[in-house]
Amino acid sequence: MSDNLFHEIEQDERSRVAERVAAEALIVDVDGYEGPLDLLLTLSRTQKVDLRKISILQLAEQYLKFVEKARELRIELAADYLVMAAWLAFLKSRLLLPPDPSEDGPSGEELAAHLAFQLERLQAMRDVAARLMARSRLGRDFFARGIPETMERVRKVTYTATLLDLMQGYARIRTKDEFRPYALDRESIFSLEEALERMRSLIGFAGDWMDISSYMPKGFGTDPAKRRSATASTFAAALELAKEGKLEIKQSEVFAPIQVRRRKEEDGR
Amino acid sequence: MSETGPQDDQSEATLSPEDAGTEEEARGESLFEAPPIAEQERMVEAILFASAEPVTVNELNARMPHGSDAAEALVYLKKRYEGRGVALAKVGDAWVFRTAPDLGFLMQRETVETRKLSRAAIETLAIIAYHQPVTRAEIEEIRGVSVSRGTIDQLLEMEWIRFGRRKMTPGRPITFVVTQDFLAHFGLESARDLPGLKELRAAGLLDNRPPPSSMPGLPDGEDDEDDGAGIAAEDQGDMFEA
Amino acid sequence: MSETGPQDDQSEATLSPEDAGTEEEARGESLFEAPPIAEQERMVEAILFASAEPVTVNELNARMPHGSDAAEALVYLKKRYEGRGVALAKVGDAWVFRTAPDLGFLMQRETVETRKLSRAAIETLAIIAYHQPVTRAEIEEIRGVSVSRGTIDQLLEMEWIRFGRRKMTPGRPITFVVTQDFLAHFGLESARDLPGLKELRAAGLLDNRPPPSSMPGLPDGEDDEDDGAGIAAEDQGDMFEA
Repeated sequence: MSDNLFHEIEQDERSRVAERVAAEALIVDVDGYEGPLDLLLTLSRTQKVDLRKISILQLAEQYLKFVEKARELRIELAADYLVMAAWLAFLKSRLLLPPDPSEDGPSGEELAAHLAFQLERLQAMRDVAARLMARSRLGRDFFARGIPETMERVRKVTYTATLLDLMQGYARIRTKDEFRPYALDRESIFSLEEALERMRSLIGFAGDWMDISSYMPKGFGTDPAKRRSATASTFAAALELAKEGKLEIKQSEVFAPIQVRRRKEEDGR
Repeated sequence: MSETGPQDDQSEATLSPEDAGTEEEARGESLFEAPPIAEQERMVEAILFASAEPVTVNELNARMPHGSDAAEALVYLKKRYEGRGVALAKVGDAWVFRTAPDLGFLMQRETVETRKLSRAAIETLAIIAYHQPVTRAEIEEIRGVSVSRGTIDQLLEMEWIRFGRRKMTPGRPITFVVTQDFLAHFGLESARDLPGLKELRAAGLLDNRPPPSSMPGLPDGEDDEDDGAGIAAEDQGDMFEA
Repeated sequence: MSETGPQDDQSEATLSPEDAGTEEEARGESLFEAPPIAEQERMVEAILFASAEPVTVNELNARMPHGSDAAEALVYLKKRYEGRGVALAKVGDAWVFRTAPDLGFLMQRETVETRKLSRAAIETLAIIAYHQPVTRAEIEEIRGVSVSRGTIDQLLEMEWIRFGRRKMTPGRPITFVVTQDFLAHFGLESARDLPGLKELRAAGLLDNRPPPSSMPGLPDGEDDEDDGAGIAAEDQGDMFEA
């Protein structure tokens, strides 16, 4: 670092103090800086000139001093700050020394110009970001419809069938017809309820023993199916009435006719 | 913008006489002057638009600058939206913007779903096609189960069957016949083109499944209803069969 | 009113260009004539009022009766709402009703608390908006610092940025662009309307000026290939071309 430059800056005591305060503030807040470019941009504000007219050389000085100070204060600087410091030191030497014709690459002025461009561009981005955020904003300054209507989905169902479905359906029915399942034939059935009813109404007259077959309903004696049904239900009805105590049953021997008669009141007592 | 907006003098009309004095004073200090009614109308419009629920007149007044008369602004706003695509509606004592009733169709998206006819409907339809004109009692006799009103209604609605003339039997029951739509759908020129029993058998359609209800004693007379309870167990599997 | 039924698509399809004249006439007396423009205006009004999100002209046309011209109806509708409490706003090629910005003060109640964006996020967002399509490396070059994943993720999550197409440079890095939600949020019709965009461009500050060699770059990390996987090479379009 050139002593000359240090002297230059030190000449202005007030600015030196101001800078020291600024530098300390910078160091205290170093975490708040978003990288070396951000720091350079902040430092450049002390020059109080248009970014386009900024002295990159002076900026490089300021930056290097900042890094120096940070080292004195034993503040660990991130690698990219140090990379920038090294590069700025290189840039400074390029800007101060006469160009070496043997060296390739961009001149110090070109490098400085690009750095200035970067700073200007970053500043510009910050400015427009601020303008953007200051715009009228949805949900803060202007508002969307509060009760939006949702598109209602109307589901319309149509039914369809093929000719095959139709024929299979019909076939199913006709098949069912041909293989008619077993079903009770109500006409040839004499139910227990019917038998009970019949016996209840007739029993009052049966003071004497009578063959149970005389209680069979008319028309159920000839057809075997009907007879079976009527016999069974009449017998069951007789048992039921006997259980109720209204009727007595007797059979003289196995397979002999079954006889019934009304149970006499006095017998019960 | 405020062609229709009446001027503030109208808002005075709503003031009770005893308010007049203080109002006059307040008016002198323009700071507390209520905005012109046209402006109030805009405010009501914006609040009702953005609010997530209907807003009462009291709420409107509370949110608008001091001295505003939301009720009056609402009268003008309602008028402004008359015949428009949206309309001001009152819900209880709150106000809200609603789509004009005649434009409700714009808020719907129709999706058409095609389903297979139920087995009950197919069988009923088949019987009508093969036996037309046929009464409901006859359909039930042939199917061996009762036919629900819903099944008949569905077929009527699809316009695959229609009422035929009444039968000249006691009770003069109505008959059903298949329609031209039915024939068109199934690619038939007339119902007579339907294959007969013999052809069904020849096509293997009569033998391709075990006889139904082959279990003895299965009560056969239950209502079969396609969408109801009491469906015979064997019916359930293939309501929408292919 | 809107039962337009099947359209005369067929006749249209078979028309050759020289039939245009007769077609015009036929259309005049067509049974399926589009509703009058005033009616179309009501429809657009109803649809837009019902939606909190911008609706494109195509979507409007799709929902309106055949033959409607939503774009034309929008012209009338926009005029009708000029200076009102709500106004028509354009976002990209979609339209939406919004409350007038000057009435924001009435809406305290509706204000949505948005997540506070960090300075890094705001800057990143601005860089993407003004430089789009832009790669992560370019964002880092402009900010002079690496961009944290969280920042990008946050912006993606807010749906203010999305992936654009890959850049035709080595490594084919993925780019970022701003979304329609971003435009809608900031009340921008298009990215061309970004504040100060013209001045920035005139000043050359939006030029992609590569740093001279030997400039300290950022540790040239691997490209975040992962982010870009599966992005359609869909046309991002250079938003600033026109």
